[in-house]
Amino acid sequence: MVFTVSLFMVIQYFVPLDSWAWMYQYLIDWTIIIGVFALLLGIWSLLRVNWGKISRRSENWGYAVITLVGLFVMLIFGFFPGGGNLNNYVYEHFFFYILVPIQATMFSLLAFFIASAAFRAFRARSVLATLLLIAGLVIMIRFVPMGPLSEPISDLASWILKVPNLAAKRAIIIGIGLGAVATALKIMLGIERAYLGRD
Amino acid sequence: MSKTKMTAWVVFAFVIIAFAVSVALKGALVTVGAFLTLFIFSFLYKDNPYYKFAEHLFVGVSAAYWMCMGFWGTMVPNLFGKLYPPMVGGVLPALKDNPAEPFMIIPLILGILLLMRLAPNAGWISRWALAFIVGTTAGLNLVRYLRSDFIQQINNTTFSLYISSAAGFDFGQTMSNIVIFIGVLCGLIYFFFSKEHKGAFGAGARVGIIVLMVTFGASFGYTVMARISLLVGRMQFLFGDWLGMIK
Amino acid sequence: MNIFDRMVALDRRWVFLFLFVVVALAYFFRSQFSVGVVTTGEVESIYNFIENAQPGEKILVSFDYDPSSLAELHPMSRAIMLHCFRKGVKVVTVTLSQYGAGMVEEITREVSAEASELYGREIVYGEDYCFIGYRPYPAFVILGMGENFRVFFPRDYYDTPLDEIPIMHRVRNYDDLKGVIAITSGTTSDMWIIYGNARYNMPLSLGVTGVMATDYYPYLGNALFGLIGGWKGAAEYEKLVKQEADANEGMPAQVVAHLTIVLFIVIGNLGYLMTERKKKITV
Amino acid sequence: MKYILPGFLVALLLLMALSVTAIAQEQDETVGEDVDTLMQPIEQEPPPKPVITAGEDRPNDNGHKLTIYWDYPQEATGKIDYFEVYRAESPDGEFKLRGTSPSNYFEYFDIGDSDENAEDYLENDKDLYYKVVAVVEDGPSSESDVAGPYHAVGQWFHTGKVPVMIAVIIFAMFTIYFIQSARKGKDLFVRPLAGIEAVDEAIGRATEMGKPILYVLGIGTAADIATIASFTILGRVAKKVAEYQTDLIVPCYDAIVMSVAQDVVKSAYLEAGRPDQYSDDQVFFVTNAQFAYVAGVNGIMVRDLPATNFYLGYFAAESLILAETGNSIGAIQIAGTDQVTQIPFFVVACDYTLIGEELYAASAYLGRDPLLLGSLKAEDWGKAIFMVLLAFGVLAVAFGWEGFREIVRVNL
Repeated sequence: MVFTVSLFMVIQYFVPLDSWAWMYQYLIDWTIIIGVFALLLGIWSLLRVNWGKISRRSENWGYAVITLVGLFVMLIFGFFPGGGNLNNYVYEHFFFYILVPIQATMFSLLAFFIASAAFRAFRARSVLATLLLIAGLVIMIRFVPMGPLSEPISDLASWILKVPNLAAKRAIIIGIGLGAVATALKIMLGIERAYLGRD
Repeated sequence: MSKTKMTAWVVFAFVIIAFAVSVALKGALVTVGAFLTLFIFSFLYKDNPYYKFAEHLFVGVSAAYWMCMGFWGTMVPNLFGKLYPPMVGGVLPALKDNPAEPFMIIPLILGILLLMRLAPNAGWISRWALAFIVGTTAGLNLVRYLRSDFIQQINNTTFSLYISSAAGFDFGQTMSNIVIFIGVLCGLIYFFFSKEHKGAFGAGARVGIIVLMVTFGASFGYTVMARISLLVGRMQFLFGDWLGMIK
Repeated sequence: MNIFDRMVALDRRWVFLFLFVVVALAYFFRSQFSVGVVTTGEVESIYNFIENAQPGEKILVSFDYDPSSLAELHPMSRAIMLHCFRKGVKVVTVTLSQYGAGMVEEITREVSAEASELYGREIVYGEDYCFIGYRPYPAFVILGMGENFRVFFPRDYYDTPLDEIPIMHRVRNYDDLKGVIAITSGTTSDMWIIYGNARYNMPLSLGVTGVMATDYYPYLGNALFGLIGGWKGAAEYEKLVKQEADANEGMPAQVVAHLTIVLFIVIGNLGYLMTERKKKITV
Repeated sequence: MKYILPGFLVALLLLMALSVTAIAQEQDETVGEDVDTLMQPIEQEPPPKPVITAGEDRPNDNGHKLTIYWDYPQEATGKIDYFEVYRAESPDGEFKLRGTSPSNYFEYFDIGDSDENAEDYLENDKDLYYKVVAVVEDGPSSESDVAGPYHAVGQWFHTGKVPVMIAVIIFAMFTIYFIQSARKGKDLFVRPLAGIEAVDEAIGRATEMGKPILYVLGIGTAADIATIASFTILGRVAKKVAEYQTDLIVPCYDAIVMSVAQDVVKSAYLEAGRPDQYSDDQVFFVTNAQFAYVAGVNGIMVRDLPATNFYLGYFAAESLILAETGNSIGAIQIAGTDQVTQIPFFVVACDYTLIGEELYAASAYLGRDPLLLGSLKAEDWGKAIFMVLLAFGVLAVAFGWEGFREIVRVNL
């Protein structure tokens, strides 16, 4: 199964004919649809875990109730009154006034964490750590106006971004490319089978 | 009543009053958004009931949100709509007269096989669906990565080490190109697994890791800007949209 | 515990608090102080590119982002378009982002109105700029435009045939333009490099988000003639065209945030080095 | 063995050179006939007639596309506004407007739809006839003679992708060769990786402290290579955890990933002889919204206080949120991802980081499975080939042979 479909995907890359493109589109569509079926499994797991917490009255079980209430309110309004579209008041407002602000705020926590990570980890412990530190500092102080020093710092920052950055990223990408290809081959040949749940 | 419990109740009362005042002054919707924002920020101090509330609500609502999106966005038009178009005629009239595509029965079967894992002793059946998904993408990845991460990279790195510009021999550019060339080679040496990092090979790997570290430091430093922008965006929401203190 | 030990073991919540207060203050009082933005070569080269263009020359600006990245990319789009209108450079706009069309329409309308006011001449659709619309599959659109704009865009966004738009007259593909500036928030930037520049060799520069910028620096000087990264890049461009606005207003917050982080790194290292030295003495 | 690699390289170069000559196709353009201009007794004289010279199929596609070329006197281009191109299915059939071309260009790329129900469907292998009109907006236009028949054809093989095919074949051969030799029991050396060596220690530490272990598979799907590599590592970790009788928590972002992870952990516990200790509550779904997932995992971290966190798989912006929260609870953190933009954050905030390819290699390391180790060897040879090609390329360019770059170019 794995070998057949994966071989097809490899070969279709080289064949520009309609019939092949058509098959390719089908395969892609199918994987997406199967993915949605899997979401049901996810919801099931979520219910199971939270219901477990509630019925055991384990610590913080009250919050499990909140999760389930949020889930059901959203599901009910998402499925029933919509009539095929999701433009109903509750669904949209839950999205805009609950999901969007929390999401944006979680994302903005990064501003704080990037500062604390820099504070904690940018220490001159070893040669490598010092290099990391210096490169990071150069890029950061390029923001700060520093009179006559600004020019050389900004030049150095550009150089770091243009030269070592290019070399390192390219080396990593080639490594990843080869590793990915090797893994794909191992899957095709049936050597890598962990994804099937056994070794 | 212990002191910590007292404090907790005082805080709770304060939050409720503030919430009520805000609803009265600014309207319910923006208040909900603003309080949830503050609840999440409170995690920076430490875990607390308000963060827990926002977190659990977020998890439940988002899971349902994606389930609904998946259902109406994928299942209805791409599965039911293709399998038996009249069925979705009510919601998606545009699809009603399309011819049925019997092949779409395959993902339906594979999807149901996947759900079979909930039944005891039938879990192995779901592996067919997994094999299908993984196999498809493995094939796709094989060619895609070879093209973009291997062949394309050779093409990109093949440049002249010696650069001369209108002003004659360009020393800086030539040096930079040599550094790139050596950097890529040493970076690759670092990733060799089956050879011990010793002698000249070890020196190469050492240069490789140095180049990597400089890059990581630079990327980290550069990202600060983007993350601060996000924070400023949230402040705009809190102080501008909610409190109306800044325009 | 002496002062240096404290510097090493400072609770990260102090870092959080300090950062929050400082950024909030800088944002509140952003109009009170201005920061001297240092312009960089990669932004200057885009500025010079347009500055050296003859009036009447044409460039393509591709807005490949959607409203979610608007805050970060909109300032640079505005600055570039204003610059073009000031120089009389004609702008052909397109979007390769699914949700971009409405946004581009809005931006172009706003900026052209602003430019009309600033430069005291009417900026006319079709004469000074045009918007040819959106098509899916960016790689193919980029390749297609390299052949002929009419392949994917026989008509512009407002359904006027391309040949009836004055600026598109005698413009077939990238060869008839002075260059391409793509302002992107995703993978289309790679596609512009691979399918656009590598294949058709037109002058190309990118405007990208702050997170993406480091990935594109390596292309400077070969595939790209210029690069604008995030707010900083936009602020530089605003400064160059002397139209300081949104991006420059965000700069005080950026500068103090960066300073704060640098300060904490210095504190941490100072503490670390001093405690290390002491350890060596006692052992 | 000694000669295999050079042999391959020579073969590779030869094949590539051949492919280039195949790509360079000659265009046969017939010279246009003389244009006879009709003098007409009206005030405005019509422009000269365009003469269609060729209609060619586009190579390397699924058909449905034709390029039409025509001749036009250069000095007359100023007089006309643009060209219109018409197509019909027979010389005297109905000609439909296909598009326009500016007055200074004498070719048109006719792209038809490949869907036969579409309005501008262009059928393959069918006779098609074209004519070109030189348009003057406020005067008479002139029309070319009908030319054709021309055909659009779909191709069986994309010649621009030859380098990819060669690479696929060579790489597959390498992998199979090294796996075969590993099967025969050849011992393969692999250098130590700090992140991998630390795994045992990290699990041991959690056991001593009596705290759980958190394993985060990232926000990839079950088909992402990083996630697949992570499954293998999860299997090894779960087995050790079962042996030590420590708790393992695996919150998941993707439902398919969750089902696979459940199977992986279950069979690892079975292998360790403790199937009774496994429960589906250990490996559970959180949600598949990026930041909601992070919020959930953060909550688990600060409440269950794991002693060791693994972040292995596909990560995006959430990498630093997870790693910093994990650090604040004092956990040992081992991370690895193939997302280049996120590696710096893991390097800064975690104790051990597997950089890019090291993540894929880790599964082979932990398992010591000769088959998996064999493929590592193949990867190394891939890198060696890359380095040789690179050096060769740089030399080639230095000596002014730009053709090398053309060989390693993939045309879309």
